Amino acid sequence: MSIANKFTALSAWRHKLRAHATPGGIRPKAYKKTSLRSRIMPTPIPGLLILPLGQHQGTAAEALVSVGDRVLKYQTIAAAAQSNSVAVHAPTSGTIVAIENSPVARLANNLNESQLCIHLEPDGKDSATELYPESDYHLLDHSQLLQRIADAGICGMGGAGFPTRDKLQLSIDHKIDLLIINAVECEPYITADEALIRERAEAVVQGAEILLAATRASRCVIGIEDSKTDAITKLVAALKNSSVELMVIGTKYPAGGEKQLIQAVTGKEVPSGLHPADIGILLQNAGTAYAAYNAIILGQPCISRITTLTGLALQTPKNFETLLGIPISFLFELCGINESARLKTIIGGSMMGIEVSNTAVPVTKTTNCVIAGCAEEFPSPTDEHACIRCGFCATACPASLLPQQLLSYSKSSDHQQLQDHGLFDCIECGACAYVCPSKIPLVQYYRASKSKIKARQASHAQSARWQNRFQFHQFRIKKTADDTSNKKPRDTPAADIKPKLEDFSRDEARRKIADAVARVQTRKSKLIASTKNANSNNGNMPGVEE
Amino acid sequence: MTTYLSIIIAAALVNNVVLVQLLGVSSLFLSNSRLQNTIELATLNFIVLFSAAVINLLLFRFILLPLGLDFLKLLFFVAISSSITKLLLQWLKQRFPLSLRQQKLAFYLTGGNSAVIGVSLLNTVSHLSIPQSIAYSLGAALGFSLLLVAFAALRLRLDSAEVPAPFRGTAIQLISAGIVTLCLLGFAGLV
Amino acid sequence: MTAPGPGSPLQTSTQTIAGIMQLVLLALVPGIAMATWFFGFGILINILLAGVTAIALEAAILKLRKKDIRLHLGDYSALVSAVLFAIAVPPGSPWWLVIIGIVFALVFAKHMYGGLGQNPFNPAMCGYVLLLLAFPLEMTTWHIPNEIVNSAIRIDSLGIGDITSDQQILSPFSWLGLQQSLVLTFPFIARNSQQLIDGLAMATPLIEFKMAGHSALLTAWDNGLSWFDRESATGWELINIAYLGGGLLLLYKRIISWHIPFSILLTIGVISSLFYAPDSAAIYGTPYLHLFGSATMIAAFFIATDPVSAATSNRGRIIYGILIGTTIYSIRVWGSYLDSIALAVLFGNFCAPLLDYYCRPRRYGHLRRGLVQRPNQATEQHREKGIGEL
Amino acid sequence: MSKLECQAEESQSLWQNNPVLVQLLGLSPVLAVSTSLVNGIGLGIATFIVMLLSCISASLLKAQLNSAWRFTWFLLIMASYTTALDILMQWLYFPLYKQLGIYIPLICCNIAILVRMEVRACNSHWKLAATDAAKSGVAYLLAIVLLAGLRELIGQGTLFSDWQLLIPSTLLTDISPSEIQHDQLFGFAKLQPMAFILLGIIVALKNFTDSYFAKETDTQLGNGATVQRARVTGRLKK
Repeated sequence: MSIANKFTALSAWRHKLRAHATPGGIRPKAYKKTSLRSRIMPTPIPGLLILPLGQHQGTAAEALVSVGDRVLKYQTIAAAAQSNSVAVHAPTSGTIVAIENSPVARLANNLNESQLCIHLEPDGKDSATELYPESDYHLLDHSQLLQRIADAGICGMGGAGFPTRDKLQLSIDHKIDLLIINAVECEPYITADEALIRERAEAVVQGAEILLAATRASRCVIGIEDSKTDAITKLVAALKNSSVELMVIGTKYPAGGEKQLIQAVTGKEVPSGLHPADIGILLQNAGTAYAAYNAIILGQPCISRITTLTGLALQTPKNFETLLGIPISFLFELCGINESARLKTIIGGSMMGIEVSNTAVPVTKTTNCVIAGCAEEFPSPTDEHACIRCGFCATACPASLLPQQLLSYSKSSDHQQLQDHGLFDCIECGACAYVCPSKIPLVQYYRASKSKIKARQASHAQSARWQNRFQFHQFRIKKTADDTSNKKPRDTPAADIKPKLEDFSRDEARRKIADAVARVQTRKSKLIASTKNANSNNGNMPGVEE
Repeated sequence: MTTYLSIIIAAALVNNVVLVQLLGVSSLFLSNSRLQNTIELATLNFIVLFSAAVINLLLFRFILLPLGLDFLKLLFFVAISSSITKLLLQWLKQRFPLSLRQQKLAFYLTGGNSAVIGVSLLNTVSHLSIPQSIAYSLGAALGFSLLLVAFAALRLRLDSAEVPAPFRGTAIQLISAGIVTLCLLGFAGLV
Repeated sequence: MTAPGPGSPLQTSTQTIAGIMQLVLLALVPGIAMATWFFGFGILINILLAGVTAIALEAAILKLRKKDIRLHLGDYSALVSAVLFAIAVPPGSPWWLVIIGIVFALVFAKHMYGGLGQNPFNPAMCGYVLLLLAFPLEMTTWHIPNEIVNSAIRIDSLGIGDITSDQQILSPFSWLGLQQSLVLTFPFIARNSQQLIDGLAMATPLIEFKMAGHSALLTAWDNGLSWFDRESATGWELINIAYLGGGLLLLYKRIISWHIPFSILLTIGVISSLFYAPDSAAIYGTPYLHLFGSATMIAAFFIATDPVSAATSNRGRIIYGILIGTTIYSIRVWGSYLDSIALAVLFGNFCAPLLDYYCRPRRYGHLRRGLVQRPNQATEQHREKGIGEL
Repeated sequence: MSKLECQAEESQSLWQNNPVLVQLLGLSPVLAVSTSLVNGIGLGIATFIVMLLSCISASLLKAQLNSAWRFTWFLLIMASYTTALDILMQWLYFPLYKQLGIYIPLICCNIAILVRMEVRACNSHWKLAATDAAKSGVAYLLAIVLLAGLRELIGQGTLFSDWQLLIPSTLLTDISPSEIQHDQLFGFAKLQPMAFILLGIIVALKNFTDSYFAKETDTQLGNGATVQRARVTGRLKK
């Protein structure tokens, strides 16, 4: 297609649906071209597949097989737990050689950890179980649709990995009226969705229609960045006979963030602390739509995904349709890695991904990108300068926070101010840290403060529980004493007990707390006084050896 | 009109009670680290300063001076300002018990604030007419409370700054007050 | 709180503090060049003196505070402060004046607060205001090198020195001018050649403009004089235009946001237009001269925009600019100091923490303050089940 | 209980818990009149007298002081002494009185005195109250002398000039302040900003020396403590 045609197609779609403005955002240097040079390639079958039981966010699946079992391709080898969980299927036929803890990279938890994994040794025959494709999804009723999606073991393919069935169930409870398919992919390295749409736009659109039917929403919009011209033209063609709409939004990071995309598409903001479903909107990733297409139309469970292999340390960056469980070192070799140049290995994008030290970690359902970065792209972090409050971060922040203020309060551990300034509205997109001229790892500070605050809140809740329990205990002792002395009948209704309990706790607790605080204060001041006058009485000094 | 405006601006900025006249400087450093508390304190100070100054002025001009009791003015001024504070605090105790408890001493010391007595004393020696003196008192009270709030906000920023150890706390606050005074002295001649 | 370990984002931009500061210095070059052309080497000597003192002092303090000297000196912030201070100090000031100012600026206004990024007041302006109040005479006299022999100065009715016709104006930008500037700065080297010190001591240029009440550029244009001729007294206007150019460069490079300069200039423009009347121009000055006389442009683009001491949110920045603009105009017209910029900026700095506190931008997903949005029931149920977090 | 109250509760001492340098109480006169040593000493002594007398009176009258209105009573006590002192000074020290101006009557609302009365005087024996007030008053005098001396030295390069102002006028015939204009060294030091800044520097120096000495005693103590513990365990073994 010629450039002129692309342009007209683009502008036609732009006029149809206009994206709303979103605050903040940055335009990081993108490295997308190299990995888009080749088509999506299938991977050969490696010698060993490592299949973590928890590839998603939520409860891990429960293994159905034991060591030594022979499994077929598509066979369910781990079933979803009670709720908030997805099943795992065998990507190829072979033997289970081990079920043990192995290192994995989990985007959702943002840390490296080891997890229970099924180790599958392929036999190379790739013999499959029987599939039940259903070329017309209209023939399936709603519960069947959900059941099939659940059986296929689909979770969010964008990176967070939330079980899709649960998300769809959520949407039914909330009466969703808008489904947004997120094909924005604003991370500067990832091209998995772009490659997918460029080559399999029809499948994605059908997947979107399936999800639309599954959510019972009235509208479906696919959001995509205006820089992805090839993908847009393909989508335009695929959408000709579909009710699904397309919205082209401006290229900036993080345009693909859940809240940002909702704002761009609808102009609405998700109220702080609430879920998009509360305002009748549901987001699904384009990769998830494709997986839904596979699950319903082809009947295949989720055993592979599109993953971008990129980074300057790779000779031929490209997108793979990888089997799940392939170690990333195997993929590196397929792309011709220059091991000496590889400085960092990143799973996920360069902005929100995590760095892994072990290249034996497997590809999971959420691995959308693997970067083998060299020193040229990721220079070692320079020393942190002082914050000069230049405000670049505030301009970049998509949540309209004041990162520089948050930083100073984080440093002084002023938790009240942090919450007042909206620390928990931070989506950790990293735009502030990207633009910071002082090279301050702002997001790390926020994460540390968040976990501190959460820990403190948890301990407060804990102590409140203990206090309640203690007070109830006291109350009960008192009450039984009263009962025995007054010889009253014991069947006082529960409603009577409650107000008494409250009265008791309010007065007593306040007084006790005030007393305790005063005691501590006087003790502290006395301690200070005694330390100050230390030279006179160095005999009895508590806590000097600290 | 312009005279009154210029008197108010002069009292609030150019001859700021706290930093230029150096009255009630301690109040700057009394309030605690929450801005909301400082605003409460400043409001209280504003009401006390203004009302006490006006009452004292009228008392002095119409009662003490004609009776030749002006050498006892101090006793009367102190009694009036502390009574006003006491009555206000009693009212506050009923309405806002919490904020009162948080900074009890700071609130109580408002009555003995040297800015209150100082403005009253300055009114006795100034050559302004009674309405002009009232304008002056208003300006002084405004300048006092606004400065208290702005300085508290500045102190909040100093709390999170990496000030070298010996200067941390009161020393750097005094130096900041000095720099602000530098700036206010530059307003000289504005009116 | 210690610095946490590495993590996302792993990619960062190439912009650094040193780069920003270098760009600020670069943007100052046209203005400085223009000022040097009109007022002679005194400006450059000031900059050199202040810069060298500042770097030496900064290094010494960093050593005393046990900080990494290379890292912190490499951010050029001391140099920027020194240059901003030096272009504000009158040329031909004695050396000790400059050094006192720099010491106050760096020791008291910067490092006592913890160094770069912590100071609530603009260091350069603190130093300047201290000098202005402590040495008012020295700080309001501009020494411009002049011809020695016929230096008769006629004092007119307004008390302003005027150059008589028999005096030959010496180019300040000459070898003799350099000599004179050096002697003015370091008076001890001129014991023997006493007459060299007799340079023209003129008051701050703003006074002339304020009294003249008309644009020298237009006059020069009407009279067919060259703008760059020193006789046409177009100095301050051209210098301001040069600084405006530098400021626009910073705006273009997004080093500074438009809010502060725009609101300062607009405020000064609006207020001076309101008070402007042709017959009272001698008192209030024309709007044009308020914008292009004296150091308005340096203040608006380089001094008030110092991010460390300015307000930080956009709404706060606009109020901050309005505050500074009003103060600049008020002090100039009604106050006793004509160089009101430093005072106004310090006043703005003082109010900035309060502005920061009250002018926070509306955050994503929050209504106006006090309004709370409630989740609908289904979410609550889901949250209870533990699957609320997506 | 706020920080201030904690500090006030502590035992009063000349240097460690100085009312001016640590608690920042009664700053206004300190900053305002410390332009020369003579002024500082004059005001310091006047404050000392009022503090001593007020505290003793408050202690003696503590039974009569209504607790709800006690602040008013305290202020009235202070105001009566101040009025008396004011009249006395007008008679004996008129030139000095003129120089101190409004700050002599303002002793009546010096918070440093008020805090002493509130914290110590109104609930202890008068002898105890008197020693406490005396200590506090001397500490106040010390701070004001320190600042005044520094400012006079920097401001006009002299120390204790015009000392004759401190001699009562009944003893000396000519007590007018010297007319000779001193060579102003850095006259700016006499203005308000330098008062703040110099006081800040004094406080910082105090902090520095305190922490320096504290560190020294700390290390000594630390060694002592470990030794002590060793001995204790030894004793337990026996």
